[in-house]
Amino acid sequence: MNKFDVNQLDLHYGDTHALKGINLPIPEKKVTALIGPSGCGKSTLLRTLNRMNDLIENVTIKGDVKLEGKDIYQDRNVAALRMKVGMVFQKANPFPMSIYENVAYGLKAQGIRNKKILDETVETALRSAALWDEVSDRLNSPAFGLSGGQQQRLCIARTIAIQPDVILMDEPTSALDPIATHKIEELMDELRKKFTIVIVTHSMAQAKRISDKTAFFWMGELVEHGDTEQVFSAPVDERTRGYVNGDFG
Amino acid sequence: MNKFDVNQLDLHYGDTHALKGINLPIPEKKVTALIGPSGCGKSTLLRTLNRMNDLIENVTIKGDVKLEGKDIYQDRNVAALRMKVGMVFQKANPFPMSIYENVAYGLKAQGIRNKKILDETVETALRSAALWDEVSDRLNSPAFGLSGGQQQRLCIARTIAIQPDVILMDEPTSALDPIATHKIEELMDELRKKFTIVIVTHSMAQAKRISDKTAFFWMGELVEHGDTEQVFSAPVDERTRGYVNGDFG
Amino acid sequence: MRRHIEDKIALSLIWGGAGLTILLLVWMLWHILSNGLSHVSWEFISSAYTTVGKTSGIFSMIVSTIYMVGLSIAIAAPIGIMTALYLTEYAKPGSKLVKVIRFCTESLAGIPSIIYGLFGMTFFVVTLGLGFSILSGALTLAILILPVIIRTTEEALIAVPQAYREASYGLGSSRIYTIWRVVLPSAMPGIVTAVILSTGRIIGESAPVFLTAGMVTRIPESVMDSGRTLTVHLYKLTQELFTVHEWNQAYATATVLIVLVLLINLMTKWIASRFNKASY
Amino acid sequence: SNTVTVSGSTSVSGIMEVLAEKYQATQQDVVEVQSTGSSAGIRAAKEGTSMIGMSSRDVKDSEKNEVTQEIVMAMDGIAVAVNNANQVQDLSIEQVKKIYMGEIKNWKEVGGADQPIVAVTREVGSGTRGAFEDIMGLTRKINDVTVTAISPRAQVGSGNGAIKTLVANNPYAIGFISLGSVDDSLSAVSIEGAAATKDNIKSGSYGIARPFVLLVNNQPADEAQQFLDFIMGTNGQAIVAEEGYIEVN
Amino acid sequence: MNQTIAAPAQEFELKNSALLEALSQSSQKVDWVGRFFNLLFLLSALIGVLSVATIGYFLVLEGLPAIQFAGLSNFLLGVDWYPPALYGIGAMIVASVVSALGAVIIGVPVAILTAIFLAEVAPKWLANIIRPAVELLAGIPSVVYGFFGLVIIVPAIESTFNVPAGSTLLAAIIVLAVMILPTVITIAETSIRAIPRTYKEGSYALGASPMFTIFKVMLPAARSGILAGVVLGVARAVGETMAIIMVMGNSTAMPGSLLDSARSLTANIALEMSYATGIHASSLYSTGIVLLVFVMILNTSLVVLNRKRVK
Ligand SMILES: Nc1ncnc2c1ncn2[C@@H]1O[C@H](COP(=O)(O)OP(=O)(O)OP(=O)(O)O)[C@@H](O)[C@H]1O
Ligand SMILES: Nc1ncnc2c1ncn2[C@@H]1O[C@H](COP(=O)(O)OP(=O)(O)OP(=O)(O)O)[C@@H](O)[C@H]1O
Ligand SMILES: [Mg+2]
Ligand SMILES: [Mg+2]
Ligand SMILES: O=P([O-])([O-])[O-]
Repeated sequence: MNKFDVNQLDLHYGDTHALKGINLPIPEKKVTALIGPSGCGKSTLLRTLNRMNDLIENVTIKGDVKLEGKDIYQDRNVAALRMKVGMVFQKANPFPMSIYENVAYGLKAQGIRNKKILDETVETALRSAALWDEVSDRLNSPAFGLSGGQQQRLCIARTIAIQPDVILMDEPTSALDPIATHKIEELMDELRKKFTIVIVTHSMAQAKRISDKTAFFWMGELVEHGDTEQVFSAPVDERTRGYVNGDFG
Repeated sequence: MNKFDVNQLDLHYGDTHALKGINLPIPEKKVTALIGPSGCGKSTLLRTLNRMNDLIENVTIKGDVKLEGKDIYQDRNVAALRMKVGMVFQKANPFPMSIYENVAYGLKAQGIRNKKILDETVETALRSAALWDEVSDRLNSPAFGLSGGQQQRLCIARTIAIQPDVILMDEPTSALDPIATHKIEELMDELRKKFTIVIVTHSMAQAKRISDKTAFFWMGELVEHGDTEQVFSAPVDERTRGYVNGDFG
Repeated sequence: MRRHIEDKIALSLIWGGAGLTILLLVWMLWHILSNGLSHVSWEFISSAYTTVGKTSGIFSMIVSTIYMVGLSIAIAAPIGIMTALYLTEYAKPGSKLVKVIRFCTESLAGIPSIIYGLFGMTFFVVTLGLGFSILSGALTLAILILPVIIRTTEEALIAVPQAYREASYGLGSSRIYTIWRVVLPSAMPGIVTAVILSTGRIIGESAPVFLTAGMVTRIPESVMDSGRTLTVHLYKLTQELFTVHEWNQAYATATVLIVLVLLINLMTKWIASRFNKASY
Repeated sequence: SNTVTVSGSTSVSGIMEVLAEKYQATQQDVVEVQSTGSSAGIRAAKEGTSMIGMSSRDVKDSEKNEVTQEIVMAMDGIAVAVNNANQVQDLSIEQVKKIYMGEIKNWKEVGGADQPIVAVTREVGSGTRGAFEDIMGLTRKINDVTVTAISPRAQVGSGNGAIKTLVANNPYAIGFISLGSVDDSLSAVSIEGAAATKDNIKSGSYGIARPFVLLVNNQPADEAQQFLDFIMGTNGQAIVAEEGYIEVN
Repeated sequence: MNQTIAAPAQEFELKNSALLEALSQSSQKVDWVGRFFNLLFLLSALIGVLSVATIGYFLVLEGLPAIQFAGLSNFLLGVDWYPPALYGIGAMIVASVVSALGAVIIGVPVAILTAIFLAEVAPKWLANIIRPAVELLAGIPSVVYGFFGLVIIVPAIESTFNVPAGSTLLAAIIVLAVMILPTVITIAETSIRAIPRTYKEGSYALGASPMFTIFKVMLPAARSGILAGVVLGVARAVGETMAIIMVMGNSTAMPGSLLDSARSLTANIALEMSYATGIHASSLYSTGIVLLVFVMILNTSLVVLNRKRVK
């Protein structure tokens, strides 16, 4: 079953036509990778999935994005959507608070004050993000004291804590060193069992390593999508072939 | 003959050990690519070659960098060094002036006022940067009106205008779309005939396409360097192999 | 070579300009402090001002100044901060309403302070019948500092990394929760700076103050009483400089004002740095 | 305790502050004195913003109304003062008038050194200036309206204090101030041979004098009436005399 | 490495049902709180608008009678200030313009050079001493500047130029020039520092000297910020009242030279405000209107200038 169905999606930033008639199904509990050269619209598409583009001025969107069959742009409750569709950003962006507060943030924002629920959820989330062992003894120290890779896992934990179905990731490892990147990729391998994951990456190698499905974008168009295997080994479109062969980009 | 010889170079940013005992010869009139995962020290090494790191506080440098046999850190005339070793940055950074003024800038900085010399040099530089045909009719309009790729070529023209021997490029195409990238790569193919080029790139494909020599960095160390062919097809070090095979990074 | 000479000239101009500034600065501070410091005593600061008696201290002026600062800030800070929040967090940038609000706050910033005095005297003192009082003065000054608070707070809010907001919204938080938990704490140093800058402004004003709050030298007992701030006092003194005693008072009052401004500046820095540390 | 609000003439303020301090020492009520100028004091009393208005000149017919009464609390001379360094000791009314009209510009024309004259005046609307102009005939008619004849080149100081400062510090200056505020920082010249003293004013030989008028409501508040009683009583009038003004009755 | 990852699959079967319930409840609510704050903040924002409207309304209401009485051109161009008969503020307009202009001509170049010094030339330790001192100067009440002018500048002018009275336009110009220094320095320095490092790097990479870089790239790039500082400085100079009253002599005649006494628009208001009634009082409000229009013209013209140059 598809988690998302993107239909004939057009997106403009003012006069810039950033997404052109995108049609993309995103299957449940799979990892879908969005790849393509810089500026092709990967991040833009990702951010339409939890309506993060609402925060930007002058964005006009046509077409529709269905989450479990319901158009997310019809439903007025954006907060509920965003709780269901969590997001992890390129640069780890923990809040300037303690580790504990970071993870509990999303729950507290919903008015949950029950200490027991909070404690449990924080622990579960940190365990699921493979961070618990490293931070359990300093939950009350500032999140900024963590290394880049730990911060990124903290951001994942924070997202998991609000019990989403989908996790969107925008180049989550591009600012990390290889070892930290490896840890995150291992983690994603665990998460895919429970969550639908959509990841933007500039690294074709990473897409190959971690994704089930790959979608290739080119200057606002979705050129090709399908099983990762197939996109990389037997691309249909010439541009895809050029890109995955390293002729450009 | 080698243009540069980097010997036992150590560089610290405060406490961060960013370059660790680097030994690297850079041959004349060849394209040398510096590759490696994020934060490994590529940009740092590049910027030691024209002493751009002098602008940053708290940098300590040990070892030496020889340009044509002479240690550039002994010579006090940094301006002369920088005229000999031009630089193009990741994000095109034209000055807020007209196209003409941008290209003439370096000459004027040397006190050259002769209109004829300036005119000629500007034209030659723009031609060499494959930009003349596109801008010859609007030399006096602001450089900001150009597209990203044109701006980057303008920056190359600006550098060529001061007649350098070496051109350093720090990810010059990473902010450009594939078509603009292609144009710059074509241009570099022309430039290699006259200049020594050192380029930092995050794209292995690009390194393969354009460079004669490749140096692979890993967390501040120079792991391996040699002919591009050899580094990609038969890497000696395990880390290099992992990286070029896309096992990480 | 020619460039070399031009460089030398440019460099000497820069040193010259800076030198002149420093000279003026040191001269002015030295002149006032050297003449004033010796006349600043505990008695001068803590005793009342009398025409008849022996003491001519500035205690009541200090009290009036504190009243004026406290009340003006209490009125302007919440309004200013909420306005800034509206402009940065709620309103659609570029909408007509925002343009109107921005135009108005910017106009407020451009209005010379004497006009505030004129307005305050007509509107608060007479039309609203508040009389010459700390309240009239504080209301007038509150409008006067509103743009400072709005603009500085706005800058602080804009400087809050967008990543925090995105992260917070990404977790399904509401706008007000995001503001309260993430945006305001991060902007706090800027907001504190705004408040302290305004404090300086209030302390420094004279015309709009005595046109609305009067210049009675008594310690005000309520906000409906008139009062004389330190700066107004200095102005009054400078208008009556004939005995050595009055000269000394003027220098001493100027010294106190300079020290006060110095303290305010140091406090701004200290608070900003503390907050920077506190926000990890 | 109750507050008595008093505002107006800067000339009257001097003595009023002394009266207020002495009065407050004897009982509960407090007195607020604002020195805003005569016209403002008259207006404040009429509008009821102050309980007592002070004027250092006669209240004009146009300023009178039915609800307020005038009380003359003292008489005061206006001293014509020059710098202590100035040898000129005596001036005629005509000379003073010409100086202020800008017709006499050098001290030697009135028997002083060959030095320019700097005429200093109070601001338009000041009671002192009003009385001075009336007595000295320093008025003229423009469009049937009486206006000042004092030269627009005269420097203007706000309040007796400002004039004193200017005259005390400028050897060329001449100014006019309330006789009660004259001290040895400057010297009052005699007019038509008569020194500016209380006795000469009482006898009428020094003619530049005016009343200090208090303007109050016909039915003043109790606290205001009490204060008025104090001023007009023996104690109050003794203070008036003590401070160098001429007591009434 | 795999041990570090707990078994999330299992943990998540235990999805906290209380939590899920709480979450689903909270997402149903109508956002009354949000609407309330939206309205509250909007109302606050409107207070500024209301203030401007009220000030404008009162100024016009109070000021119009005098302009009607005197006639607009007589009011603006007349040089005779004889209330209650003639209301001409021509001389005061000249005094305000000349004093502010003079202050800018002297103060701004010095301020910009100092800003460059602080941002680019001075060694760090020195800049760290001077900067707070400049900030201190920015916070000092203008009355203190006036006081300084009164006791130092005015006598100095008397002796230097051998004039009978030192309270002159020149004294005001000097005091104002010193007064606007800190404002312009602080803003100019901030905007020079705000220039992207890439400009400097680009210039150095072409072998340009630091001076050439500063004057050819940095200053032009910082222009709009510097202009903003100048506008603020000019506004401060035009709007200054008490310091000017203390040093400019306040005579109403048209000044013939910089060594004449003069009265600014602001001083005119402050001096006669307390005394005035009727048309005279109204004329001071109209003086205020003129002052305001003046400041507004200044602001917009510099904004326009700025926009044009940037293009
Ligand atoms: N906020 C915005 N306003 C205007 N244009 C934008 C905005 N964000 C992105 N764009 C433009 O939309 C296009 C797609 O941008 P997007 O960020 O989605 O690219 P991307 O594929 O994520 O690139 P990258 O690999 O560099 O992150 C680009 O041309 C970009 O310049
Ligand atoms: N100005 C600086 N101050 C302190 N540390 C720095 C500075 N610049 C770089 N570093 C650190 O030095 C190391 C090498 O940085 P460098 O910019 O050379 O990496 P890079 O290989 O160019 O990476 P990227 O691909 O992200 O550009 C990194 O750890 C970086 O954090
Ligand atoms: Mg992106
Ligand atoms: Mg780099
Ligand atoms: O202040 P006056 O007494 O001159 O009105």
